[in-house]
Amino acid sequence: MEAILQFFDNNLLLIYLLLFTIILGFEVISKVPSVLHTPLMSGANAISGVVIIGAIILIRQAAPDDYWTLGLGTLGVVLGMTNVVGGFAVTDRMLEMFKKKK
Amino acid sequence: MEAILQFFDNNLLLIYLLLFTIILGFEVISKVPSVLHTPLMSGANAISGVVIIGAIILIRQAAPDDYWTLGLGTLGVVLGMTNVVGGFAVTDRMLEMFKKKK
Amino acid sequence: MKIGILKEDQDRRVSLTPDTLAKNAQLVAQYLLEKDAGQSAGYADAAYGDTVSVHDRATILREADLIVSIHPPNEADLAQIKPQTVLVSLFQPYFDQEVSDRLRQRTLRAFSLDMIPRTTLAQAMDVLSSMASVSGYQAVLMAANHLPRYFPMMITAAGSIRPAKVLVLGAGVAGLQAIATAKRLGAMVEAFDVRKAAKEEVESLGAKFVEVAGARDDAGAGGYAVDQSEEFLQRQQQEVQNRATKSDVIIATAQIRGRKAPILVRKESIAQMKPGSVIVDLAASTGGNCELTEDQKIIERHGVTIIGNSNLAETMPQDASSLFSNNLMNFLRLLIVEGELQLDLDNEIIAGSYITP
Amino acid sequence: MKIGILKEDQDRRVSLTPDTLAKNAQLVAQYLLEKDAGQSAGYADAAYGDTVSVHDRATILREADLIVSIHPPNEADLAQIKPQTVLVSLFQPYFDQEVSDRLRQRTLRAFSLDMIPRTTLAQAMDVLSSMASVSGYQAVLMAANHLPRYFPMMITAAGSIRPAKVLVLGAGVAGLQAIATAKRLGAMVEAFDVRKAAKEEVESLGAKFVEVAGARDDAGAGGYAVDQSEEFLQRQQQEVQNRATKSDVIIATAQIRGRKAPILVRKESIAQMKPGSVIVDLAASTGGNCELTEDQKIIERHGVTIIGNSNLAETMPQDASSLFSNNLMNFLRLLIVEGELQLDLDNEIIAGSYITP
Amino acid sequence: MLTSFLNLSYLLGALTFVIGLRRLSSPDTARRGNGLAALGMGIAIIATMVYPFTDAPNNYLWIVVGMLLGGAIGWWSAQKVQMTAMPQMVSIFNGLGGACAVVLAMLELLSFYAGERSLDTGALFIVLLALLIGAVSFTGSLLAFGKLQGLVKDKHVYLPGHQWINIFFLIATIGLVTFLLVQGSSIGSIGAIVLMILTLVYGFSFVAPIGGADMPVVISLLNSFTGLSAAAAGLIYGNQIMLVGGILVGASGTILTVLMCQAMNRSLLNVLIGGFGGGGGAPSKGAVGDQVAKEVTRNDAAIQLFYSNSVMFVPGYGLAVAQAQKAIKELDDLLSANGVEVRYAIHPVAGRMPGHMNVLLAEADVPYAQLLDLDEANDLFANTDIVVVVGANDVVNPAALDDPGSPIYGMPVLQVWEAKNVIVLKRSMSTGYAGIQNQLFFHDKNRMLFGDAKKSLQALIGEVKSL
Amino acid sequence: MLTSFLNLSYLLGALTFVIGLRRLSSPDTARRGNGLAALGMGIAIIATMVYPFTDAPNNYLWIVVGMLLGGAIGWWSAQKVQMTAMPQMVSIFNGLGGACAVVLAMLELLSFYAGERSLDTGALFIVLLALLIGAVSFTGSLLAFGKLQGLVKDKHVYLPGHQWINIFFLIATIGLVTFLLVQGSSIGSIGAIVLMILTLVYGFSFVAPIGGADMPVVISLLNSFTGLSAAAAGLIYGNQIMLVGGILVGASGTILTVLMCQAMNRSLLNVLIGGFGGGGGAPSKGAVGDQVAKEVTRNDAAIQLFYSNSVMFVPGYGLAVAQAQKAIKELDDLLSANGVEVRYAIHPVAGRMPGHMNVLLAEADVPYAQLLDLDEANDLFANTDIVVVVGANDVVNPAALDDPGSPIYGMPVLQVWEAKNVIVLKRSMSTGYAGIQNQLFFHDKNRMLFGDAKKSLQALIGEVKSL
Ligand SMILES: NC(=O)c1ccc[n+]([C@@H]2O[C@H](COP(=O)([O-])OP(=O)(O)OC[C@H]3O[C@@H](n4cnc5c(N)ncnc54)[C@H](OP(=O)(O)O)[C@@H]3O)[C@@H](O)[C@H]2O)c1
Ligand SMILES: NC(=O)c1ccc[n+]([C@@H]2O[C@H](COP(=O)([O-])OP(=O)(O)OC[C@H]3O[C@@H](n4cnc5c(N)ncnc54)[C@H](OP(=O)(O)O)[C@@H]3O)[C@@H](O)[C@H]2O)c1
Ligand SMILES: NC(=O)c1ccc[n+]([C@@H]2O[C@H](COP(=O)([O-])OP(=O)(O)OC[C@H]3O[C@@H](n4cnc5c(N)ncnc54)[C@H](O)[C@@H]3O)[C@@H](O)[C@H]2O)c1
Ligand SMILES: NC(=O)c1ccc[n+]([C@@H]2O[C@H](COP(=O)([O-])OP(=O)(O)OC[C@H]3O[C@@H](n4cnc5c(N)ncnc54)[C@H](O)[C@@H]3O)[C@@H](O)[C@H]2O)c1
Repeated sequence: MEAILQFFDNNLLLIYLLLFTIILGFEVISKVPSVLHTPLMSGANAISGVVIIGAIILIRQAAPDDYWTLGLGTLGVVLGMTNVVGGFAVTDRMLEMFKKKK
Repeated sequence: MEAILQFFDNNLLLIYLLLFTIILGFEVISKVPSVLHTPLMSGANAISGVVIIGAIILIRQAAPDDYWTLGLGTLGVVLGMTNVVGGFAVTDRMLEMFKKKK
Repeated sequence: MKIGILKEDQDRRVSLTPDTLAKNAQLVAQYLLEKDAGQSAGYADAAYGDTVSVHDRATILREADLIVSIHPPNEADLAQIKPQTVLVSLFQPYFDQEVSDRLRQRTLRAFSLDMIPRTTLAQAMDVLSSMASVSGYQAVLMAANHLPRYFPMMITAAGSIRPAKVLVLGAGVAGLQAIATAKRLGAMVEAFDVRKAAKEEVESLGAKFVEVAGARDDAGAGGYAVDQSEEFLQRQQQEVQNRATKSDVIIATAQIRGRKAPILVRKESIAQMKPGSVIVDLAASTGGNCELTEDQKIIERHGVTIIGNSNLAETMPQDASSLFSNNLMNFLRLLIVEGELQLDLDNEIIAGSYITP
Repeated sequence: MKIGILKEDQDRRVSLTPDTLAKNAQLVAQYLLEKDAGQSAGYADAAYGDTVSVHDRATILREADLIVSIHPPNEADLAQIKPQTVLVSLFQPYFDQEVSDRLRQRTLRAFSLDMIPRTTLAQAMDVLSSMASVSGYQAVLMAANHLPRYFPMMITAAGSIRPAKVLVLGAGVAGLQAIATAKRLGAMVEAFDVRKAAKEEVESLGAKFVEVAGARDDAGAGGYAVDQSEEFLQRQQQEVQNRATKSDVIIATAQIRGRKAPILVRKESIAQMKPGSVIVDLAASTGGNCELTEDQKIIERHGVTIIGNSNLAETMPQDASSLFSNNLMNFLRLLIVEGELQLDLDNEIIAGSYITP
Repeated sequence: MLTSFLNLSYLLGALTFVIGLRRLSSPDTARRGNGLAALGMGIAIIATMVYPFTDAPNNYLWIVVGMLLGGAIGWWSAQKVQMTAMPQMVSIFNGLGGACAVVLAMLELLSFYAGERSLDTGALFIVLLALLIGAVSFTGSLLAFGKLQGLVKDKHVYLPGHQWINIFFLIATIGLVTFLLVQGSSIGSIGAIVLMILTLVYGFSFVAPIGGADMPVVISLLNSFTGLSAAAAGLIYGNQIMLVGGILVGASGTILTVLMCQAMNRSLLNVLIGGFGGGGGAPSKGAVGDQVAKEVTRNDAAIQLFYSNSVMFVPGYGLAVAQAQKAIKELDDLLSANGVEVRYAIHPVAGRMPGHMNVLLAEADVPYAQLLDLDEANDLFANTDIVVVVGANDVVNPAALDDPGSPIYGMPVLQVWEAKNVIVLKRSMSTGYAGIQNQLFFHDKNRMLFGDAKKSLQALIGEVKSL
Repeated sequence: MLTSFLNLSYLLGALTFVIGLRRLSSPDTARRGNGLAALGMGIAIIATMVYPFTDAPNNYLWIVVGMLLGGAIGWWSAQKVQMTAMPQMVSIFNGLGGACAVVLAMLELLSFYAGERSLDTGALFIVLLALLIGAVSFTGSLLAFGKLQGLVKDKHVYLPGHQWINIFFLIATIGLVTFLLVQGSSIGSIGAIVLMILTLVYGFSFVAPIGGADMPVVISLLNSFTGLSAAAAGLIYGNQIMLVGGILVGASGTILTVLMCQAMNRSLLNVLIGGFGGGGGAPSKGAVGDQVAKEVTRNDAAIQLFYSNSVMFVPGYGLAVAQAQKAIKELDDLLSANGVEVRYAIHPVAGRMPGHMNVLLAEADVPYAQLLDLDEANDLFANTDIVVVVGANDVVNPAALDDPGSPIYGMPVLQVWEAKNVIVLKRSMSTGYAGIQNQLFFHDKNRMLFGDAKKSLQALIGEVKSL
């Protein structure tokens, strides 16, 4: 308990930030017309590919002969990059049909 | 410049928080029907009375014989409290007419 | 005060109906009803109830202090009426210019309902409006009945029927009602008139207004139309000719108070109309808007049926009587105060309609 | 093949119009038109153009291979027609049960348009529908013309007019069209029928359906009504009585194929109706839905105008002819292939309408 | 442990502010949202009161007295104020909040200049910011209050070339702040006092040229200023709830100001600059001679309609001209769906032909049962919450009853003024067929909604749908 | 300096995510929003690449190869995928993101258990969380993909009592995580491997019982899981953009899931639990015998209509039954206002009496000029983007042309299938007056929108207005 409170006091700003981000996440979506559900899901999915940054950092800091880490890390990069590029591209294709007329 | 960057790096979370709060402030309001403009303004005004907390802290920490600070601080408390109480009460009165029927 | 209600001669309406009398019991008066006066309008003598006594015409002419009718009593009748009796009817002094002299000679006092000024205030007594409204409605029904074609558009297994085109000439009260009724039935309606306000009025019913530029303005003529320049009338006829040849139905209501109705549809135009088309000319009694119109007759010329009738209200006697009766009663309540005739010549309405001063 | 178009005797319509012929030039045939056949419908002989030759009746009866008309030729005519000639007309074998025998005796071949099955496919030839539709429309116009009251509601300076109540009996083709037309004119419309589907159909026009519980179902009767139980009919008449006394207009269209029309409005109900009310009985030719109806007559009973007329289509001859003509042509195109009669008895429509097999 | 408690309370408070504001922006939840924010504020205040500062003398008496006094004033005036005077009230409350920030900043500055406290340039800047924003907000709000309350006429405070005066003030303020920042504590408290006076005057001058009709926008803007000054104060005290609350109000106030301008079909710049030049706004549409008919905004009208129990439409010729029959029916349907009883009062001579209104309303499928004639309607007005007169004029003219000199004296009219409220939809103050002015428009119960009847009705439909 | 640059890039990236998501939720701005977020992602990735970590070996070759490979796969598959297969695609991408988190977490755990890195309990918990959420998301997404793609039939993966199996998995996972937390590094890497396998299986099992039709909701849920695992990874690396981006996706994904359920008129619990029991969802409304007519959602239909150039309404008896004439006109007006050319094709026998449609459309004030008869309409279909059949059936039945055995063979019909798309509004698959099935409903170009015509039209109106 003490530890948790300690953590709370020490990371107060982080917690504010987390909570506000969550609220912001809710807010930002809360009035989306249902026609946009799928593109929005797809766009959010692309953003979740941000995890690739972790993989990049991992590889950059791994020993050049640590093939295990390098291999798995590269796998992570491949997976993450697929998610990011594919996600944004697919969202863009879906949204093409919203092009304004005239 | 260096100082600003220094400040930036040191207060990174605070800056995230500030920016997110601003965005949140925008978001939260951005779709209000115009019938609610005045009550919303009034409610926001009441919240801005939060400055009273500063006045309280000030007085609590002032020397008991520092009448200057105490006097002005109390003026601050009176002003802030009027803003808070009056603000919320007036908002509530305005919103009474939105009572659901039946 | 004894009020006599005459039976109309060539008209199925009656000037006062039982309903009106029942609703206005506070008007202290005794009613003498000519036998069967309301019969043809659907108001049997019995319906008038006990407060009304039924008599023959002579008795009424002799005894009543005030006599009401839609059409004025004829000369023979007048001879039987005692002096100073008050007559309320449609004397139409604009057309029968000597009528007031004749009445004055007999020392009768007469109020002509068609002379009530057409102010907002007087609308409750404005029989011209209420009767014109009936006429406009009936004119369209009559046209629809005579037209060998449908009014509305119909896309059916047996072919597509295009909607009938209806042209309304003159957008006064009758014209507007005709527009509304024709639109209801699904026709494509256009109308025109020389008054400036008419455009807005026509469009306020969702119909199309046909503009002919250069109409003389009518401000100050109290809502009535004024004479138009020769050149304008020519252009107008040109336009009417164009429209008429494309129309299935023409409802003509254009009138100018106290003058012959303007001729808007010439022979040649009629010859070019589609066979079977129908013209209803409500201005027939003052000469008609259509050159070939014959008053009170339904004729066929160049395959076009031309109905000349300015008294179509008579063909809907029940409601027409009821409206007339309400108008009349509103007038009587102005005229009669506590059972006494109140000849208040300061009152615009009374003064305007009093034709035997 | 020579096709003869007869002039109708007591009817202003014509069975084939110039427009139809013009649009169907591909039907290889020679048309013989009786003089002035289309005149009263607005189609002068000249309008038929060069491809049609004009003759007197005798010539046509003698020479044509196929003769079309709306009403069947009379016995005298038949005598003049050469054997094996094909006749297309409304023979109404349900009412004139010996007609096919008579025709067969003369070795004529006859198609009765009223016997075309009422399938979706045959709708383009369904003269009963198109004529009923005209009748329903005209019935309302006629009622409105005869009613001494307004149809729509009007709140005016001369008093408020309540909307007319229109009761439509039988919601077949004519009934539905009557409902639509009466609604357009602003009346309050209610309707009833014994078919189950009728409720939905009536409501699909925005009118109110009067339900009388316990109607016998008609599944399998091909859209036509079936006989109802005595008890049901009684309750129904009770309901009609209630509604009728409150109605200003009754449009009666209830019919049962090949039988006398059901009596839905009894004498007593009529006596209780408001004076001036109007009944239009389209079932008059088969006895009428109203007990007092007299076919082909306009009578007044108890102050109520009763119009008995099953042939109202005739009063709108131009469009009615055009619709009839299109229907007829669609049928002829089935019957005549490349200028030759094609008696394909496998075809439901041909088989159904061929009354002299 | 106790610090955690304080932090938690502040966090909670901040969250209630966010959620409260969120809920305030939807009619259904607005009231609870306001309550929630108030609750959060209470928690934060109490937590601030009870948290044991090390070695703090506390001085509770001063605080409690101040709080009771302020609370009483706030509560009392909130209860007394009339519904129509709400914006003024908000303005004055807002001014007080600004004043509070001024007081705090001044104290801070005074002790800084007295050498009792040290501030680095950044901190000093923030304190100066709190002072200047609070001061502008304070006097600006007071003047806005005065204008709205009718105490101050636009022309009394507007000087020729006012825009230049304001630009001068702006430059002077920036210059002074820069100067003070550079000087540090050396200059003494006089610097702070001069800045305070300058910005107090600036606040007044800032609002002076803006037209009275634009005051709500200005109040909203000043409100967001107050929020910013509270946030600045929060930075001074390192207090998250003040910071977050202030920023929130600053941001939402700004966006709200923009939205309010949009609702008036103007840009914020236009309001501020336009005011600079215009000096008093355009004359009201509702003015005829000396008399001025009061207007109602579409949104207020929509709220009134939506939350009423019974509405009577009075259609006239204008309905026909605007061809607004379908729109009136749509509004009817929307209101009916919310349980409002909707009826139509048809005057016998409304329109330009007998039965004109009947034709139109039948076209729009209004059931006959909803149509009342003159007598029926006149019996019902007293029990009607709102009458909406749509393009009618002569038929609702009280002169027919009470002005014997009027040409329509004696005509029966729809006595709409018997109802609790009347809203008249027409394009201008022009007369109807009879060509006479209508005193109804100036009646206490009446409000005008100017514009083409169809457009106005459609706007109302939009607003009602957003409720 | 360089750190500030990195921080700034991350801050910028985080802001683009927020603003991008915001813009994604409005049709006008969605595309630019997506681009913005992509831009932010690019900035963040580049910044991560170039920031000089102290003493980092960098291994750029590995990274670049991985990125090129992943980018190529992602790009290529995004371009190849059919519009109708979008949800599957999203699902598989999402699974990959989850897998990436799994890889990161496993590497972390392996080095932890190998003693190469130390983690306190909190940090260990977060790593385990990233692992487990990522794993569930990974296999769950794969299965969702399989179901949507039709590779996996619901019944193949649904076991009796599946809800109990899932509850068991849940408890086992929690138990194992607690156990690992308590044990610390002592247990060795086997613990992490067991947890990974367990949660991979769990993810599969979690999705197994949920009906194919509910997959979009599940994907959205799994998507928010992936976001959370990214956020957890962000905490591990102390990286704000991962944290903020992940949390954002987690939050918005959750709310989006709820919204999607609402749009289906169901609760999230109902989808998840309902699936548990139901095992495969209800049979489609569009099924008749072997044939299944494809449905379209209201929102897809609305988009299609709104962004088309020409629309032809084909009214039938159902329009009359539903009394939807005013609704069709309102939709017409909305579309026309957006520049769509709207017309009505009237079949001669549509409805139940001659001229039935004319009566209705005249009532709704549709101008005669917009009405086309059979021949005119048939000439135009080929150039029409969308035909909306409103409650018509027999009159658009292709059997009349191509099925000599049909009772309506030979009747002229409206050849709506010549148009680019057809949408049929009716309540069910039942037949019309003629009582015969209609092959149009199964036509490739056709989509059904089931429901009462008036309600469907009103729903479309609502959707179009929200665009
Ligand atoms: N019913 C009949 O048979 C008949 C026949 C002839 C004359 N009248 C006379 O007509 C009058 C009828 O009274 P009323 O109250 O119906 O009409 P009114 O007194 O003529 O007033 C109509 C009002 O509607 C407003 N208006 C016009 N177009 C508008 C639009 N597009 N949008 C919004 N408002 C619009 C006008 O004001 P703005 O210009 O400010 O918008 C006008 O003041 C009576 O005086 C009556 O005597 C009646
Ligand atoms: N025009 C005439 O004169 C006339 C006269 C008599 C018969 N007919 C016949 O009637 C038919 C007319 O063809 P049609 O295409 O207009 O109609 P239809 O073939 O009868 O089909 C109407 C369709 O509308 C749907 N529907 C009914 N109520 C609905 C509602 N409330 N909302 C949405 N959909 C609804 C029904 O499907 P669900 O139940 O699945 O909703 C039905 O399949 C032809 O067969 C014609 O021969 C015409
Ligand atoms: N004060 C009132 O409330 C009140 C009451 C009733 C009528 N009015 C007004 O009085 C006016 C006349 O009504 P009315 O129906 O008795 O008129 P009317 O019968 O005298 O004439 C019918 C219409 O024909 C038109 N007309 C005349 N010459 C024409 C020409 N050459 N070409 C085309 N049209 C021509 C007239 O302008 C008029 O509109 C209308 O404006 C009406 O609104 C006012
Ligand atoms: N296949 C097609 O496309 C097509 C074409 C035309 C008509 N029809 C259908 O055929 C049916 C009959 O049409 P019709 O107009 O020729 O019918 P009709 O003239 O034979 O009869 C008119 C109506 O009277 C009703 N009726 C009979 N007895 C009644 C009673 N006792 N009380 C009340 N109502 C009674 C009938 O149900 C019918 O609706 C309708 O359902 C119509 O839709 C179908």
